[in-house]
Amino acid sequence: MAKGNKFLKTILRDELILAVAFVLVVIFGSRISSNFLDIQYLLRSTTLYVELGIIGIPFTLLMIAGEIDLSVASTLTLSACITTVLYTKGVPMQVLCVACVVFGALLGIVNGLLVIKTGLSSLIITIGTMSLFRGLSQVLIGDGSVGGFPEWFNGVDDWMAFGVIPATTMVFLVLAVIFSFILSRTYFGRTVYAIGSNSKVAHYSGVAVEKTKMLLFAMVGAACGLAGLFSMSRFEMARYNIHSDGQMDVVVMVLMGGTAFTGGKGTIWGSVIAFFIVVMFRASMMLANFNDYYQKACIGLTMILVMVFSNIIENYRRKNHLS
Amino acid sequence: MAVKERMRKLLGMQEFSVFLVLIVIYILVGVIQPRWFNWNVFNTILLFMPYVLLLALGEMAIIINRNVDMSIGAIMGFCAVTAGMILRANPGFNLLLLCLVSAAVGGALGLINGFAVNKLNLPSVIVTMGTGYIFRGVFYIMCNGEQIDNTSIPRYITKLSAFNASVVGVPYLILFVFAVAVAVAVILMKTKLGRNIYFCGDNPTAAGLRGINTKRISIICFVFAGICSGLAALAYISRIGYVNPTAVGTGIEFTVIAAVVIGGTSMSGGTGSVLGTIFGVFLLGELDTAITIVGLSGHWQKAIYGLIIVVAVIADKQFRTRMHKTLEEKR
Amino acid sequence: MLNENDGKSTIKVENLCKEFGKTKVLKDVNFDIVPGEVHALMGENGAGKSTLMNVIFGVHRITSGKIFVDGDEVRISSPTDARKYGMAMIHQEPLTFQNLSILENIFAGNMEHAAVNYRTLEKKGQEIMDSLGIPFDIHRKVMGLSVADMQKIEIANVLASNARVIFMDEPTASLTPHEVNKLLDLIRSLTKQGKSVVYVSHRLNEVMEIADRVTVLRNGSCIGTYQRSDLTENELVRLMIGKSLGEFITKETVPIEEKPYFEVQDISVKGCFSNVSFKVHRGEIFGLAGLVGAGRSEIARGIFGITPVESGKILIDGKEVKIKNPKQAIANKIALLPEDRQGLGLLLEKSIAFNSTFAVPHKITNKWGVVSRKAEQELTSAYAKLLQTKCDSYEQRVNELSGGNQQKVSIAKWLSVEPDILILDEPTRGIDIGAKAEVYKLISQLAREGKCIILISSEQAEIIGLCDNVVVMYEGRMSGTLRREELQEEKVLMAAHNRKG
Amino acid sequence: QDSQTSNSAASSSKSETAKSGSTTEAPEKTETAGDEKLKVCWIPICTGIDYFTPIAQGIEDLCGELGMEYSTVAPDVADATSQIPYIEAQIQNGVDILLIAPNSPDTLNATLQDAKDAGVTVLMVNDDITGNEQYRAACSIGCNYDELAEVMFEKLAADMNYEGQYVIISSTTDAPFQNNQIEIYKSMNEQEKYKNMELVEIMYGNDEQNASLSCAENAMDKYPELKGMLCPTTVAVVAAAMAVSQRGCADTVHVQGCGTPNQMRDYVKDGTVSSTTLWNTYMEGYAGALCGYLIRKGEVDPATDESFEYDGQTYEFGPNGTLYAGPPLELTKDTIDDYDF
Ligand SMILES: Nc1ncnc2c1ncn2[C@@H]1O[C@H](COP(=O)(O)OP(=O)(O)OP(=O)(O)O)[C@@H](O)[C@H]1O
Ligand SMILES: Nc1ncnc2c1ncn2[C@@H]1O[C@H](COP(=O)(O)OP(=O)(O)OP(=O)(O)O)[C@@H](O)[C@H]1O
Ligand SMILES: [Mg+2]
Ligand SMILES: [Mg+2]
Repeated sequence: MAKGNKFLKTILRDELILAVAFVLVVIFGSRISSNFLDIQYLLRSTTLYVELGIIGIPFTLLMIAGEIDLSVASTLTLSACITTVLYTKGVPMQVLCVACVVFGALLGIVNGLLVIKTGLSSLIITIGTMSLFRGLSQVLIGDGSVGGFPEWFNGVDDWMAFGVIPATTMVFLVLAVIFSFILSRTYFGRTVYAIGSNSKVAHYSGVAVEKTKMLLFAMVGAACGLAGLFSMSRFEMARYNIHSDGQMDVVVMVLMGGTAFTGGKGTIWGSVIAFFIVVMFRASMMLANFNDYYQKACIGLTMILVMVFSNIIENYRRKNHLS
Repeated sequence: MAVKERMRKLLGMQEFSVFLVLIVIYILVGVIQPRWFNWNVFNTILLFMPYVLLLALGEMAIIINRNVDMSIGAIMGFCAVTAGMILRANPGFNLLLLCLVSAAVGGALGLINGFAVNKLNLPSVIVTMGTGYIFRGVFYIMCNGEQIDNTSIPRYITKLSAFNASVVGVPYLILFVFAVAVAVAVILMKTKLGRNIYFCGDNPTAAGLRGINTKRISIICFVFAGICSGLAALAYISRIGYVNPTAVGTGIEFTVIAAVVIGGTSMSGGTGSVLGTIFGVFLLGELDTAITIVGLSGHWQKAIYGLIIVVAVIADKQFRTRMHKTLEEKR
Repeated sequence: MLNENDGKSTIKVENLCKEFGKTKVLKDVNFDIVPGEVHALMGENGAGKSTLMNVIFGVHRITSGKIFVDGDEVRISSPTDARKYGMAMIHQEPLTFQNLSILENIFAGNMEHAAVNYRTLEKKGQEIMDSLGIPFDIHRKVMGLSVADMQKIEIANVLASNARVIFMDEPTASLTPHEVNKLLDLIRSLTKQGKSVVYVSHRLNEVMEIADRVTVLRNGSCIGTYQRSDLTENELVRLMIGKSLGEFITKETVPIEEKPYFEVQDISVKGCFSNVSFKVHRGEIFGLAGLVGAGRSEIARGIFGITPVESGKILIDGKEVKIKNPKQAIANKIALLPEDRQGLGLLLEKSIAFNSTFAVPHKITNKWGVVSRKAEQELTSAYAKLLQTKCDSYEQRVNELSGGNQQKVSIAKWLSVEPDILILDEPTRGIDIGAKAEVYKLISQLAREGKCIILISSEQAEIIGLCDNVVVMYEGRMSGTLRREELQEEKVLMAAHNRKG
Repeated sequence: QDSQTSNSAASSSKSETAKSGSTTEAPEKTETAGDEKLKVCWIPICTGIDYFTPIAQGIEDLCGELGMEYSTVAPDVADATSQIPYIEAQIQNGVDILLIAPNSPDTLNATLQDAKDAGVTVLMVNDDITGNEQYRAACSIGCNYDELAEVMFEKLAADMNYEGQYVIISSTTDAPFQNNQIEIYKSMNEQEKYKNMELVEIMYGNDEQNASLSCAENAMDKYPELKGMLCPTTVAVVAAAMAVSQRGCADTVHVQGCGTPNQMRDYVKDGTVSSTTLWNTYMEGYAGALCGYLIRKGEVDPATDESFEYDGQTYEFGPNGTLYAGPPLELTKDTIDDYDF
């Protein structure tokens, strides 16, 4: 009995549903397109979305802490645009590679300051900065695209780690490992959960709530900067309207991954699996010539179903004290 | 003394801060570009409002109730495509009937949201984001991705938003929308249902213990938002003159939420008024028009837009906290 | 004597049982209400009074048993149903709608008609407010009102509903004697109209004054229902506690150092408390008494840096310390057990281990901040053993524990800080008699270990039984200082109501 | 998918839907792909723009004639980069001929390089990737756009009888087609003949209906003397026409621009606009696909050949491999009903 419980405990996690969903999506994909089951292609397709995936990782922490940042896509774009402008001004790209991440972090801090100092809901503040940052990028480089980066910089999505895994995807996975360690094994991770589930308790326990939130906003910003760098390299140029709906994809990824919108609950691996689910959907349905609409509808449906099922599991666990 | 009292009441109104911002901007723009003070310009601003305001009214009810609906744009699109296809199939379709159909469809979709949120106990953001995608997919299949041309939209609908067609100097559509707004205001302020929406939003547990059926109220809110989106669809058709399945209502949620929150509705529920929302929408319309009128390079539009949203929200918050402090001292 | 007024009883419950998870909170309770009576529910903290009311009112589902309204059995699955049957309830913690006006708070859930007519409501509402003596403008927002005022508004709300049966769970907890009398008059006029009131209060004098019948609960089981006239206060106490409290509270005299270890010198926080000074010695149990809302928790929050003190000095071992936030407080070996364990003390969704080690990162992490499961488990089990916390495993979620055990986890969390100064705010609120006894033992033991204990409690018995020195608060001011030898029930009450003896 | 392939004429659209609207059909397409059958894919800027319908029709018809396998797919937002994943997917699907309506002149470069490496024949249709021609084999556009600009400007001038203020309502500031048009308008404005006309402002509606609409309205508010609006984009011209008709000032403010027949029909007929100008979009697609086929078969090389023949018709290459589908097409009260797209 107790043994059975132990077993159930170990397998009945939110990630279970996601894993199942993932398998189903792969099967679905192979059914609708014969060209789908080609690891090379699948790995390549990850590079088309991995920038948002990278943002999604610290974003998971931010949402667990009960905040949200809808300006991520714009932050990505703005830091990329600033970098590009500086490059055209003659700053060496080696320097800018670092600078871009820093710009992102700074923009993240701007969001953090606005949210924390005003005590307003981050949802509404970042709706504002979403179009503010996007607008500033447009002001910076206009409607056109600016490129002409050095050869070594372009095409990061074609670099392969171990000859097979695209470099950007590798970065994504490495970040996932690091952050999931931070979240699950360090005290910092615990404070993140604590802030999300009840920031008062966290404060009473001596956690510097505002500092932590600030740090999280900065992390998300930095990730946006890195993602911006990757997009620049992949598109071999920067423009103000790349990833124009990106924040949605990030939010979907994190929510599908089982992170509670109200905070206090969620895991990195959830988000990672969710990311691959989305990629698989898109990759397969593109091959079968389905337009965005069908892809989004499927993703939306999956998201809801995943939530429903993990609710069911949750209740089952509650009932049988398997938490 | 009595004057002072009245002043304090006025300042006490949560709408006041928005109104202030709104007036200041109006005057500023007028200083830069004198043609701004002009009836046509004013109408242009108003014409920004119709479908945004209708959407905002629905979203407001939901936010007051401590939920968010990210699918209103999709619902509007759904209804617009439906209405468009009806009109294409049988020209000269009765307008009133069309309103009912569109509202009904919207309401039905809202009901789906309401059930998903309250019966499956899922957070409204996730549900509506998901259903939003699904609704889009469905109506895209319905119209097979084809645009409903303006040839299929009868003039008696487009005329509603026309200047010359109106005897009162303001397009009829505007009047209609404001009529709806008034109706909503009455419902929210003067009916048990309306007040219950506030109670549930302000403090769900308390509302439950007071014997209010919180789930029912919440579902009603979603249905109501759906109906508003249905009407918004017609306003959209009348204003734009044709329906493009890919363009209709995409990403409008954020504009609407921004308008609602700027209008003084707090995301944490329990507060919000129709008047405030009208101001909020008007403010955005004002910005929209002002930026082109002033001849600001198109590049600046987004930036300014975002900046104002941030500033407006913060200003409003500051105002509010000061209010709260005065109340605390009065206790 | 229960069946005495059978037949005409408005509400009647038979063999009612209620379990929260594993803890049995109500055991075969029988209880009935007849028209026009005031029926007092008496019992220790945690006896099950609120739960009994909540179950009848449909807040919690009954585990087993029957509920009758006007003689026929009914299922009450939500307050909505309860309201339909003509019940209304004043809850222990005031439930207010912060963003809405007093008027609307009064009529929340009480609007008969679909269309709201504010004129009539205003008239009715104003009358009720006058009868309760609520001084504010009826259109004022509730936000920022004091807990006491919120309590009154809650009472007003119940009066506005034309219910036949009104449950009142400690309605007077935060009221001044004057206001209490107003309320008692109102209750009398209600009963004259044939309405019945179920009345819960920890103040015996009120009960003896107003009640017609008294039902006594002890540890969730019904001891019996008695005519008020058949009882004296002392009999009632004995019925409630089984034995006199003294036998639970084990106060041992421990040597108290001469030199004060912890000292505050007229500290103030605007709008909460002003010019509070006291000294606490190692080994001393220092009491902060007063009515709910007197500002005692605020003082605790002030010392602990939640709402840092704005003026005055805090000294530890003679040296002044600046405490701007809880982190610094903890660094200074100060710990605060908050009064609201569910809202401020514990992360209900997290495990016992998580909670009990959360305040002491340095004890469970290596220098890179990585948590060592081993250290965590050891620390947790150490304190769980010390406090005899009952649980399946240390990975169990806290919200699955009984109130008492939750409180123990919360205490463990703060003991693990190994504080020199331990502030306990209502440490026994809502935990049952057994758990209480253990807490009392623990407190004395900690004192023996030479800690400074600051005890905030609304229960006279605790204050009188445990404390060496007591400061009594009244509306944020010190209204009396009592030493152990002069500690008496009425002295404390006097000071708490700010009346000189 | 296949939304563009169905003819938007209400009558035939049903049958079309039946033929290509069903989503289950897509897989078979790719699974039962015979090697000898050439695969053609058409990727417009984004879904839901009826302007592209006849282009798709032309391509599909040609594919029918030459027994090639036709498919189409498109993103839902007109983002500079949103076509990229679709192109990548088509490479994976092993299409032979890729016809793309580019969304911007340079954002596709990296992806097009991949396509080239994968041996796909890439052609631009409806617009060229000016400055990056090396990434495509050839390009098929509606007509000589310089000529188009001259025609449109002359027509507006005639409406305004060669005097007064006018505005230009364009899409975005970096749209190559529109910018080229605007340059030519400006240079013509220099000429003696048009010296009394004054370009007061260039507005950008980002090809959004609402934005274009308020551009038009604001133009009229801002310049009470305004006599003309020139709109080198289908979205803006409809918006302008609508604004004018709603203000009821069609006789004072004249609208010219390139609009699709179905969009402009009412306004042309009720005299809101004297006429609208476009080009033979059907041929645009047809010729593009044909050229792609011949290049694939190695029968034509745009780099060397001046022209090529196909069933009795000659198709002439312009500068660096550009095909013109025909002369500009003027749609007036009398001619507009001959077209349906
Ligand atoms: N939601 C709950 N989950 C678990 N246990 C609970 C819950 N609510 C109450 N209890 C437990 O039930 C017992 C009775 O609680 P109850 O609130 O009825 O006591 P009470 O008589 O009202 O005490 P007080 O005088 O402090 O209000 C307590 O031991 C408490 O810990
Ligand atoms: N959430 C709140 N909003 C407004 N005023 C509050 C709030 N909480 C407490 N107060 C006020 O602060 C003052 C002190 O409250 P506090 O909780 O310290 O009382 P207390 O003496 O600790 O009573 P107890 O600890 O028994 O609840 C009271 O006037 C109370 O009304
Ligand atoms: Mg109680
Ligand atoms: Mg307290």
